[in-house]
Amino acid sequence: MDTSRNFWTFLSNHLFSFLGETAFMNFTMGHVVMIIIGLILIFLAIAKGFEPMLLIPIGFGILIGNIPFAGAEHILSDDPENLQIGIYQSGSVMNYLYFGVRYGVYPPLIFLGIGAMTDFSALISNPKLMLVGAAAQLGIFGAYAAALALGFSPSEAGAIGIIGGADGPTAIFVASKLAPELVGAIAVSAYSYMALVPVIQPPVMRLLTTKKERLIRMKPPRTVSKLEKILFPIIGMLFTCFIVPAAIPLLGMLFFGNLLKESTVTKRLADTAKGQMIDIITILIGLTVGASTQATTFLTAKSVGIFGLGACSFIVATFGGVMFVKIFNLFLKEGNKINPLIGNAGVSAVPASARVSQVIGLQYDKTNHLLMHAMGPNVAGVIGSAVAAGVLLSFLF
Amino acid sequence: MDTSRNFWTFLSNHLFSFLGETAFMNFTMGHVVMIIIGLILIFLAIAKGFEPMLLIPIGFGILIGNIPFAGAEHILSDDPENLQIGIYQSGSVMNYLYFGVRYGVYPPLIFLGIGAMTDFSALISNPKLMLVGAAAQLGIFGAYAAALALGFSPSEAGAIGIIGGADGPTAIFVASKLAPELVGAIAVSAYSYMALVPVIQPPVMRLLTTKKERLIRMKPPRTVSKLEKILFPIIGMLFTCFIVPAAIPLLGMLFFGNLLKESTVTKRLADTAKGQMIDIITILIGLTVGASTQATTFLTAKSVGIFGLGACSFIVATFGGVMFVKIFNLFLKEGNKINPLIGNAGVSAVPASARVSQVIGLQYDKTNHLLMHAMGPNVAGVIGSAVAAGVLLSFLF
Amino acid sequence: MDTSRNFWTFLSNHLFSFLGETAFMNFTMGHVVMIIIGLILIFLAIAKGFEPMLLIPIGFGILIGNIPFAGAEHILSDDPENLQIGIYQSGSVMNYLYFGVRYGVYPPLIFLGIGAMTDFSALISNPKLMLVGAAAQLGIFGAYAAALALGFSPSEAGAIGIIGGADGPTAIFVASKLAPELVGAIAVSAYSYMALVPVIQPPVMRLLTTKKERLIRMKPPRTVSKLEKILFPIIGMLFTCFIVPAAIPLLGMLFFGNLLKESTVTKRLADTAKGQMIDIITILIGLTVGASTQATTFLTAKSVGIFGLGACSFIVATFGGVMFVKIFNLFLKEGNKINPLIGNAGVSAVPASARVSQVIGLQYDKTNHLLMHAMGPNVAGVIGSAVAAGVLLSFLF
Amino acid sequence: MLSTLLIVEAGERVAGKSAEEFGKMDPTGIAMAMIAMSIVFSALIFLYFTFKYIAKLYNIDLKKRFRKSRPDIEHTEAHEEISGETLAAISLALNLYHQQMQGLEDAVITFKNAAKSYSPWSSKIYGLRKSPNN
Amino acid sequence: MLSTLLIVEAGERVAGKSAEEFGKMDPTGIAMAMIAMSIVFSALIFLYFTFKYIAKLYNIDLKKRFRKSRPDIEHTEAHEEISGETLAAISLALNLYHQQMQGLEDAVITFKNAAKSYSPWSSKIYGLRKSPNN
Amino acid sequence: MLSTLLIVEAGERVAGKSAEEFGKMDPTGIAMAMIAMSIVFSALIFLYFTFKYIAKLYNIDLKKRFRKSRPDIEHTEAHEEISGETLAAISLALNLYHQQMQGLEDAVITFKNAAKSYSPWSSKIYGLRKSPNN
Ligand code: NA
Ligand code: NA
Ligand code: NA
Repeated sequence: MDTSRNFWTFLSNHLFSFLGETAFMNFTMGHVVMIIIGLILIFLAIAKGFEPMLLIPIGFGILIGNIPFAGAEHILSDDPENLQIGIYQSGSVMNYLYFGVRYGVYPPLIFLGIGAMTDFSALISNPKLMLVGAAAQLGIFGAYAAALALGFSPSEAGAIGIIGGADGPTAIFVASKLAPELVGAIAVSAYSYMALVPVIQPPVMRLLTTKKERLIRMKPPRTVSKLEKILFPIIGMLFTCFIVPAAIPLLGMLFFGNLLKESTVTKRLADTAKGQMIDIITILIGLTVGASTQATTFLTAKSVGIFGLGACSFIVATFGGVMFVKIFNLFLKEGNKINPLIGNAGVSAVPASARVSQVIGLQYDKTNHLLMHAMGPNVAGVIGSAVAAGVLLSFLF
Repeated sequence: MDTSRNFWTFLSNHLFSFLGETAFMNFTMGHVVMIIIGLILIFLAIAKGFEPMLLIPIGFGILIGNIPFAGAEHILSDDPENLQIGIYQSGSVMNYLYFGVRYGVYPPLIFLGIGAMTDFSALISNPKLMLVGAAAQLGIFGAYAAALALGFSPSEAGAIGIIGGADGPTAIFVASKLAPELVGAIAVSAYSYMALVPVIQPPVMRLLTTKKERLIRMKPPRTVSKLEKILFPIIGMLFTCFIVPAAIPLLGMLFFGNLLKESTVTKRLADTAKGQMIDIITILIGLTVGASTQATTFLTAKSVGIFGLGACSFIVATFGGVMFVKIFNLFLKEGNKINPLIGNAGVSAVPASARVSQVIGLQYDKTNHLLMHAMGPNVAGVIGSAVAAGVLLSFLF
Repeated sequence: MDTSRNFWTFLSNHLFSFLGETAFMNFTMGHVVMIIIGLILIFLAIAKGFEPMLLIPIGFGILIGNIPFAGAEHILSDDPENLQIGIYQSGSVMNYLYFGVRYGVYPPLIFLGIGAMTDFSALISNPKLMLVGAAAQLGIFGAYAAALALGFSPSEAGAIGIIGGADGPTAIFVASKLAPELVGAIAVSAYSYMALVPVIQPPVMRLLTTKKERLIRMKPPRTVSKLEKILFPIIGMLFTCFIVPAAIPLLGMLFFGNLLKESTVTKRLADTAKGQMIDIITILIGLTVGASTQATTFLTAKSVGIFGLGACSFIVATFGGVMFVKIFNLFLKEGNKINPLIGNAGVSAVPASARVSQVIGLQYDKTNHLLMHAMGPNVAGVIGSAVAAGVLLSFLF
Repeated sequence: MLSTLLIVEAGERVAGKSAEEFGKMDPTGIAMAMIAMSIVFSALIFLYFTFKYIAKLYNIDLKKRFRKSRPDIEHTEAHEEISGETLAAISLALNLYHQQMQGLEDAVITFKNAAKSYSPWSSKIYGLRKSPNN
Repeated sequence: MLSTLLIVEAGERVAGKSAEEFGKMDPTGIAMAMIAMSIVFSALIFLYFTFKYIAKLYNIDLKKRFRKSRPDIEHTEAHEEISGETLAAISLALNLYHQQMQGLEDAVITFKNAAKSYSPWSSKIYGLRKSPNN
Repeated sequence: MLSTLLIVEAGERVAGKSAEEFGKMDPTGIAMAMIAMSIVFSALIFLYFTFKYIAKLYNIDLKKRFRKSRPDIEHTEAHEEISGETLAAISLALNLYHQQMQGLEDAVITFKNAAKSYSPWSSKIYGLRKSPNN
């Protein structure tokens, strides 16, 4: 009878202690906020079609990362209280998968796939558009300066600035080196604004251009030979990496992927790089970046600052691209002038910002197709922001 | 001449020492037994079509792991006698690949793929079938109690009990945490009995049901909307993980994969998750689990006990599922009653146990198709056993 | 004003220090040579179609590995000057990816894919051709002896000798164990000569054979049953690994892949193993092997020696294969004799050396198709060189 | 010297202690079974009620709103509205169809294996693509 | 005991020092912007001139040589010589076409999902292939 | 601080010692060649005899039993029973056929590359799916 009583005490004790360990007993307002953010991202992805390949993994990752279980603070490998569940707990699956984010392994592998799916023809046929891709990187350094002014440390400011490069993997790569604790906030911010490019850019473009400028017609791009396409990744890699060696991990992989594609003799490797390989990395990077936004580490004034700076960086980047075209046009002969409506495309949200150019262009002249021309600065922006990332790492890492 | 003599001595010495190191000179009865087991698994997979995706990698892994080379006991990384061949020798390829089993990394990745290939419609359309999936988990705790009675430690008993969950990856995941040295025996046992579901379940089902019960006709399931399918993984993950946070690695991945599928906007990610990604993990997990059954560590009384308990757990699980339906029916109105022949399907060997329901059902009424209804408890069992795994880990890890 | 002056000084100082860190300021003649070698490999792959799946990754890897950035010598993980760019700098992406080469993880995974794509029928139908595949391994030990004579240490000689096995992954595997610092040179040498098989072998074959021998007609191979094809990987693995356990990592994986293929019930696993899985590993192994040929470590007298020995090993291997057939023929009845023009095919550059047999055979008799017969020694050579690798590791590791 | 990941035998989590305690208090495993089964049930009952409720809610309210905003999806759903009996029948028909297809598929595979470029004659990825005289 | 990878908290690179110094000298970020933008521009100007030059060189010289040695490739290029205007038009046409295709594709997928062997009825890879009486 | 995998330079296996000893006793490499070649040969001779024997055994005994139990498989084999000469001829035919197919395949690929949804115009996976006014 005594034993039986002990048994029921034991039973209820354990049941209650289990209940005490459920997430219901441990959640805070912060977790609620984060879960709502995760749900919003998933909603935007499904209902609005915004960047679903990234917002769904990130959004669901946020949900997973914000299940508020007891003992999340026990993160060391030999801590007996470490239940190996949370992303910061060593020995947990999420922690193993997060390795690729924390140490910057995934972004270069994504660049490999991007290289294998990018066609640089538009850029090769009109290489001066490369400079527009350079100009749009002003957003990065604008955000860097603004972040310094807001009191972020130089390392953090560099990691935040890179949001202006409009490149998720680049942002994650730089942040993992300069400010690993901000990776989550920076990645979520970068992807959110990339999704909002069609909302952010048009007013800036209209503000900065005259009606006459918007009607500029550009020469059709010339045809690009196979040899040029093969030489581009080789020369592109050598030149950019000679100038900015710190960009090797990103640009080396980008141009390697592109050579796999353009050589045509390694088609099956290019297909895998831009297919299942990038898919696997996309799943893992999105999920773990999302899960790293644990309410306790994520919901800070810094995160709010990062979101504000992100918006600012995209506006400055658009400004930089459009204004550069206007100034550049002063030096170009009539007939060679560039329509400043493709300046925004230097913000390398491929192909979103190029589509914005096309849409705005058609609003003023229904026969003036800018898409083809805008692809040039668009892919140049990918190169430009990787170079900028290299510069930041050279000075700040 | 002296040198030449030395040379021949050296030659024969080395040749003999090499022969002494061959497997012929080191094998024991145990190795023979294990190799025969491996061959039987391969035979069953090819000739009988039993679970070939798993029995062939496991079977061939058993062969590889039981080549009895000399020096297998030198396992440390800085041991000069460590030839880096065996799965337990650090530095060997097999040891690197075994990492994913030993530290529970592979099972959640397999759950990701399973999520991406599972259709929860049957469950959503008739959610009360979820409870049948819960009831069948009785097998887990029945086997846990039996294992304790046989003298296994509580950790080991937990790892053995999970065989009753009828889920290979779950079993490997739990065993890797609670009793890593039993992973091989538990995995081989789990997969063997999953292959034998159509042999084990029918007699139990017939024994527990009356003829009248077997003829119960169930209402056709209603159609499920896309919105419900999208909400299911989101709500399912939040609710189950809030209650059992220790199940996050399994359930988080399962429902994440399912959202990738049901959102329809991330089709390419879902395709890779349920395609090449799960294939790669399946190859690696099967091969290394097989190879970990080295005769010296595998052929013990414990392994025999595990096999006995495995059979017992499947019988108890079937009992739990069928009896629960019978009791549940007492509370249901006429017309809403559940055919107890789908109770066995809570044993989540998908879709094997659901097929057993269909086959037995047809034996008593040739027009009573139970397959569709049985899929509900079947996929509920996947969720249920992951929840049970979480509970075991909460208490025993 | 003072501040402004400071500012400009700071600006120009940093710009100059940045310029000092560019590759333009750090490159040497060695880097130029290596970059030219990389470009030549890429050219051969694209323009001549030589081994593009390997020469393009290796060639581009050489380019990436020879961007001469400042600070490459800071390789430790806690060194603040370690910028995590170079392949030897811990923490860099390339260093993480290089792990699979440095510790021999990639080659067995490639063997898995090769097994899944190899058809051993030609060998099963005429098993005595297996001996030809054994004879061609003489090249390995010829090169070993020559390397010893040139002053290489026994470990290095073993790693160099394996070039004669004509198997890229085997060479990388053995070199990673015996002489990791030579992996790059050995891999580049192995793949280069494999590409040159059609140039190296014909003169040796013509020199060693008489006109009468070249006209020998062989019996058509018999049909092979499915059962034999299934038994081959199982028995093949058991026998070869029992004799040479050190070959388990390579032969275990090779025959495992083959069983996945021949069992036919695991078609989707075989498809992934020989598809996306081998593609991913091929991309990573090629790129990192290439990048490991940093001018400072690669351009040495040793590398030159390795290239010389590589050529020699292919000639000796061809000699071994052809001469063995000639001697073997002395013991064979008329009608069963082997055409010595398939002796070269023991050099397992599949299917290049078998094609050489076919081409040379047709030059002497336009109706004597040797391709089918040459595939036997060709795939036997894959097994033979893996066995030889095991022997080298047994004695030298 | 290249760097390497240090493989050690130390540093593992000290597990099993809570298991021992639990085992001492519950030597028969009955407490475990009772606690665990009630948790498993409560988790799934939770889900059961949610989806029971959602189904009702959805039929009343959300469905209409959803229909307005996303007519295309509703269109697809219309196609899906097939009775369960029919579905069961279809499922069996598909089952049979698969078995036939399997046969056909094998035949196709046989041909493909013979015809595709990645088998015997070019079975190793580092095979030459061209030989000089061929 | 099995071995394990030692997870430690030590051994990380001491970063951030150069960043601090840089920040001290350039508190506003203007120097960074000027240096960095000039580097970004010089890298891309470099590429710009190279490909401007290559295009000319190629038109004059390499193209002809290349044409001689690899007639097959040139043949392909001939097909590619379509004016940019046409390309832009085609690109839009393709865009529209995709939207239609997307619809078709969805239909096809729906059918495939129903028909292929790897969905509901065999959704788990370790599902049985055959049950004894079925 | 997050945890990290400790990268160290210690802990590597002390290799090369047995190699040195072996080299000392066999400075010319002749012993290695003799021992190793005899092992390589014995491994492959082993396989040779096994499959020579299996072929005979199979023709006499197993084949018939196998035929009874699995008629479907035998059926497939029946299709395979083509003489070696024919096979060689077919292999060459296939070789030629491939070269033609390669051409066709390239054409198909060219079209697909132009038409499929994952090329220039949506080349980055994080491209927008819809822009508001488009
Ligand atoms: Na960018
Ligand atoms: Na289960
Ligand atoms: Na070989």
